[in-house]
Amino acid sequence: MIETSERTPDPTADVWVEATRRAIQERESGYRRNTKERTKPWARFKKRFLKQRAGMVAVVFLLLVVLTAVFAPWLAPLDPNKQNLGQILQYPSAEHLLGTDDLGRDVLSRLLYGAQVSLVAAVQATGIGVLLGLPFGLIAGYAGGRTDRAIMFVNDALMSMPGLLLAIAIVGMLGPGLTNAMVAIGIVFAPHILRIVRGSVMEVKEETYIEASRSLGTPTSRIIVDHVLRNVRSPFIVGVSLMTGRAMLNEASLSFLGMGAQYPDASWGAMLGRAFPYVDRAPFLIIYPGIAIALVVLAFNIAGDALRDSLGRETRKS
Amino acid sequence: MRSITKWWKLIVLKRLGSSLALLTMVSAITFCMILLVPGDPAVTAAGPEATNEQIEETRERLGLNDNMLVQFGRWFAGAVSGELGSSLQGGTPVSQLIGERFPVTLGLAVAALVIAVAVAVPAAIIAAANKGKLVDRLITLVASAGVAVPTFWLGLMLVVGFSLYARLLPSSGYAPFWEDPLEWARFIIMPALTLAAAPAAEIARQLRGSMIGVLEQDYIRTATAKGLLPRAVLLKHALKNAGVPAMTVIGLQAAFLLGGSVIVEQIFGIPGLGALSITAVLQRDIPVIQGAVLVTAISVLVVNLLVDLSYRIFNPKVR
Amino acid sequence: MNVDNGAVLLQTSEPTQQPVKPLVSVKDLSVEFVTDHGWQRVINNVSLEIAPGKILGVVGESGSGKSVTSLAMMRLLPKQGSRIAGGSIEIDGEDIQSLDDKALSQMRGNRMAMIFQEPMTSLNPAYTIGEQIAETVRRHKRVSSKEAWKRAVESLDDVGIPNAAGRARRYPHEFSGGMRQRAMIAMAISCKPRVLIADEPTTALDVTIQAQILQLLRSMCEDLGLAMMFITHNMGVVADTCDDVAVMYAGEIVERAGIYEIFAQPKHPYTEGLLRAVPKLQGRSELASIPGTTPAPWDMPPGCRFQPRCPYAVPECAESPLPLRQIADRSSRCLRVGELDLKASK
Amino acid sequence: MSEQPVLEVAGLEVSFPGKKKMFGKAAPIRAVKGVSLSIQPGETLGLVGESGSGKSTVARALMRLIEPAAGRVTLKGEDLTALKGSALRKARRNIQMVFQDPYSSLDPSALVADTVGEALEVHEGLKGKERDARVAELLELVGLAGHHLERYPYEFSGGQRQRIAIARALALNPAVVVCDEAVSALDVSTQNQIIGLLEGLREKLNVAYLFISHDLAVVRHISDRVAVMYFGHLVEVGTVEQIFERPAHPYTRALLSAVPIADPVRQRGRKTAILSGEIPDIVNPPKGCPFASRCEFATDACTEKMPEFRDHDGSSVACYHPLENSPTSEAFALSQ
Repeated sequence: MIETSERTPDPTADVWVEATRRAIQERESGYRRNTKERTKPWARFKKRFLKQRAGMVAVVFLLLVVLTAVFAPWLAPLDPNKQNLGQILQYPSAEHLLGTDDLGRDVLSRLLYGAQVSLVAAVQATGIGVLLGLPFGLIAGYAGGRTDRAIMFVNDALMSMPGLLLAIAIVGMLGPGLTNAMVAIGIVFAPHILRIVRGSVMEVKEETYIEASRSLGTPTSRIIVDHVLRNVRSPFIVGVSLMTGRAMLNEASLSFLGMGAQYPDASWGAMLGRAFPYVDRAPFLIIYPGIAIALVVLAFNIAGDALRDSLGRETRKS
Repeated sequence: MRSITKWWKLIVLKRLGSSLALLTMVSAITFCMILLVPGDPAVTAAGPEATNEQIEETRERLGLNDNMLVQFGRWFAGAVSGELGSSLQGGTPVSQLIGERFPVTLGLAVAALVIAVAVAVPAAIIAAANKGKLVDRLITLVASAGVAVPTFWLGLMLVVGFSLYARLLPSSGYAPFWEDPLEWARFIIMPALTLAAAPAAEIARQLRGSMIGVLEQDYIRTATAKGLLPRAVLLKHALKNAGVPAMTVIGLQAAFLLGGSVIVEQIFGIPGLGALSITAVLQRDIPVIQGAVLVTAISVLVVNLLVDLSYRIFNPKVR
Repeated sequence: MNVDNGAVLLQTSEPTQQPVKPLVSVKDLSVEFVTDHGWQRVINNVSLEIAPGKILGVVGESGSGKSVTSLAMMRLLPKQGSRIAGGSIEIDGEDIQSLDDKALSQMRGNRMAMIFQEPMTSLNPAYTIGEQIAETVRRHKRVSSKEAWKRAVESLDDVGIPNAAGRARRYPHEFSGGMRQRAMIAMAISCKPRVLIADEPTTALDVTIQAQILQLLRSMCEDLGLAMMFITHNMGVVADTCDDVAVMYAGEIVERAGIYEIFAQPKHPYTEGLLRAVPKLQGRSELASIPGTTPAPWDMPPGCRFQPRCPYAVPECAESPLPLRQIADRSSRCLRVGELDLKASK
Repeated sequence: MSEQPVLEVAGLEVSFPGKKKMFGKAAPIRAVKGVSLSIQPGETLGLVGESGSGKSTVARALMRLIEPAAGRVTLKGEDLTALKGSALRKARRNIQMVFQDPYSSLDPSALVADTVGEALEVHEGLKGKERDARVAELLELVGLAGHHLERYPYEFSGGQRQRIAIARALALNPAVVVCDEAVSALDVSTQNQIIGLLEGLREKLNVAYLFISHDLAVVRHISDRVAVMYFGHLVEVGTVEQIFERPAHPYTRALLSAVPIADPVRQRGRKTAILSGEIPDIVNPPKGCPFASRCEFATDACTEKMPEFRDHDGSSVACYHPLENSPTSEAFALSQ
């Protein structure tokens, strides 16, 4: 640093011009001064995400729920569908930790198996929503103009039909059943996913780096894959995480109405629907599945928010 | 200067045009639902003991032999004139059924919306003004939970609490508003609370977010720099600018309320449009389903129109 | 820390005149921000004074602490994550730090006002220009809303907005950039303040508009006897508008002098570098610049903060922090100030 | 100047769709009106103007990033405006662009190697090690260490990002580089270093620049010739000395006199005419010269019809009353 001062400056040369000449050709100029160690995007994401305590708790909880669902057959103390009409609507006891339902089935076992059904259903619905919404969202957002207007016209029409009612109507057409219910919810979600994708594509499209890529002569297909998709990824993941939570809620609603999971399958919503008539005799029956749904949906929401915060764009100032 | 009534009328006209177009689209989608039906509506309509001739006759009577487009045209023409066909069960005109049920649902939805806004807006302002502090975190937590709790579960819990244990409110039933407003309120309060929870949480979350965004803007600093007190900065300068995104959410939530009432009506035994739809779905009563969806969609479009008009109040840049 | 007694009222034009009591007097101001590295000092012992009718230019690269100083003076720094760690701020006879929120808000916009860099975003898009100015008047003066509106229109007229009565009913987005900055100035002077802080008021504007705004600010300052603090990074603007100059680097004032003196002979290598880096309109010479970047608060070099970037640095420069030393009626924070012959242009 | 120009723009017009009215069609807004320019190989043409003057629109239109409404752009003898699809994409390799904002012009999720190497992949099919070797060379050329190619944009400062953007523009050895406010977002020191870099590269690679800026001092420094834009029109074109020492258009002079000189003695002793009034409304453009409303020399003729370009004292100017610039003329107050 100070070595420059060792040499006596030539009084005729302008020190600032000289310093500038050197600065123009400097090869080893450091990176941004304030970043000491370099971080890859994934490491940066991890670092940011690990800082969010609520998000971490949510993710760990969701992992536990998934594990529970996968290992339900081993974890469940009893067969979830085994009826025991001699022991109906029993309050929690040592034998039945969470009590029994109106057919004498073990509530804890049904709850564990219900995680399976509910999660698979939520993933199904979100998957269908993404399958329908993602491509059209990409097309509408990138193409703009007339194509966009046409797609958005249909989309707006779909969105102006209240979601649950539309889902119920679709189930009405397809007939009750979990898969049909999830198809219905997927159809209802698709416009929302389309909107998220379209919105972020439109935002990315306005960025100068897209224009820069066009000016290089890059073909449009390559721009979409290399630049648009890559930068739409984050908001999309966040959106999907939130949608999965909402799908669970909707599954519960439809199953509660008897349009989703069918007898004897245990989904949390179906358990609630089944317990409803006995609410005065066994109110505990509605507590556990309700809390289970609320916690999982909450976890999806918190995880989504945490994702959003840790995937956020690099701000200009360090 | 420009007259105030002029832009108002222009926007209504403009929106009316696009709303009508959207409505046509909605009708088309609703109509296309028939295509999804696996069975034959004529078989359903003719009843379980109908002979082949009777079914054929029913089909002819319902016009099911005609070209799809012709059928849609006929249905649409009917829909425009308020004629939505007749229920396959019992033959009551759909318009009459909806006319009876819709006001019930509307009352419930409006009550819920009022509750939601009344709770959410102050909560969001308090949270945004105290960003990061304990109040904010509490409000955010309650709001997050509110979004996550299933509507019907909350309803059940209220029933357990207020009807079974406290015995303060009736667990189900309904009294028309015009006959006995007090009784109506007694019946409607729990369903409305149940229905309001999720929208209130959503509105609070969004409004808090946009308020915090607005509070970071330069013009808020200007307002403070010119000597306004924090309250004036918050309620006058920040709130008005946060209004547009908030109105959008309120509009979306209004749409949700109309759909969400289906399940609440079921729990509390309220004879609204939702209850009608569920019965119709279970009985495969296509004309009734179509009618219900259409009427709700119209309501949503009306809400959207109102939201659009409100933008002009909050943001002078809009047109 | 440093002994900093360089705060002398700078009066370049007529030194014989009796010193006027300054309207702005900042002594040893230090500000800290919370960062990933804990509380860090971003402003260190800044002292400055401004007399009525005078414009003090505060210059430096981005990150030198110019804006933070001005926000601290208005007490506009975020309540969480920043704090004034020392020193005093006196504006128009009031100790700003001791004021409670209410008294402070009565000062702001009334006796001290501020205009910002971005006229596009500094006005509330949801209210008309007139409403926003009248609101300021209503807040500070006991007048009817009709009277406040009248004064708002007068202010707009004062800053040279044509058809002020009509324009007052317009929204900010209906104004051009230059007009918006005029409206900001109208709002700032609507209550006839004694002190005006302008934070890069012309940076976002085109040169022809900039010339208009600079002329307007100068005449406002003279007509109203304002003490103005003018923050900019543009040496040409300083040369055009200011009476005195304070040069800031890495949170400290490194040199302070009258406008003619500092351009004739800078007394700090950083000032020289800044002046040399200005591209000239006439002739063509090789461009000069100050290589390197301003250090982060948690990464301050030892001794003189500019020393790692300074072409004149000697080993002693890195030894201990330097005070702002008084040399005649100006001051500099350079160890070699006596032996260096610095020039604004070659 | 007998050499064939490398880039020739003739009668370029750009319109944007106007705001839709309730009834009837929207009138298009004309952002660029009849702009003609030419650049010799290895030459730097400065294009100056204030915000809204249409200078960036000119850049985007001649790059065919937006479609010009009329006019011809000839690049190395090839009519760019007539090309389509893959032919256009191929022709792009000869004209590249450096954008203003070094933050949004680099894809935040792409490695430096991918950003700089994209053109090499698309046009020359280079891949893997071969491509990376070329990218490293390019990085060295712009004063960055070659091993930076495995890094992401957020790891660099503004000046370094702009160097990356320059490397990207130079990847295919283009004949013309359009620099659209390429140094405006940078600090003065960094700005001067980037200008120095651009000058060095021009000598090394014989590339021609269209250098667009609102900063007259910067344009003065880097340009051989200068074109001045006002309200979508070109108003004056000449050598850098002509424009800066003997401006012929009243607007050019006003623009120059508005730039403050960093010397209080000269700045305050200067005779400056501060322009009053504002730029006309783009939706309702005036019929004649757009500067007439702010011009002290304006006559009836000026408000009637836009003046044609004509030669005046060596430069080319669109004005009915060009300024006479004898050496004693006090018109230009720069040298006191």
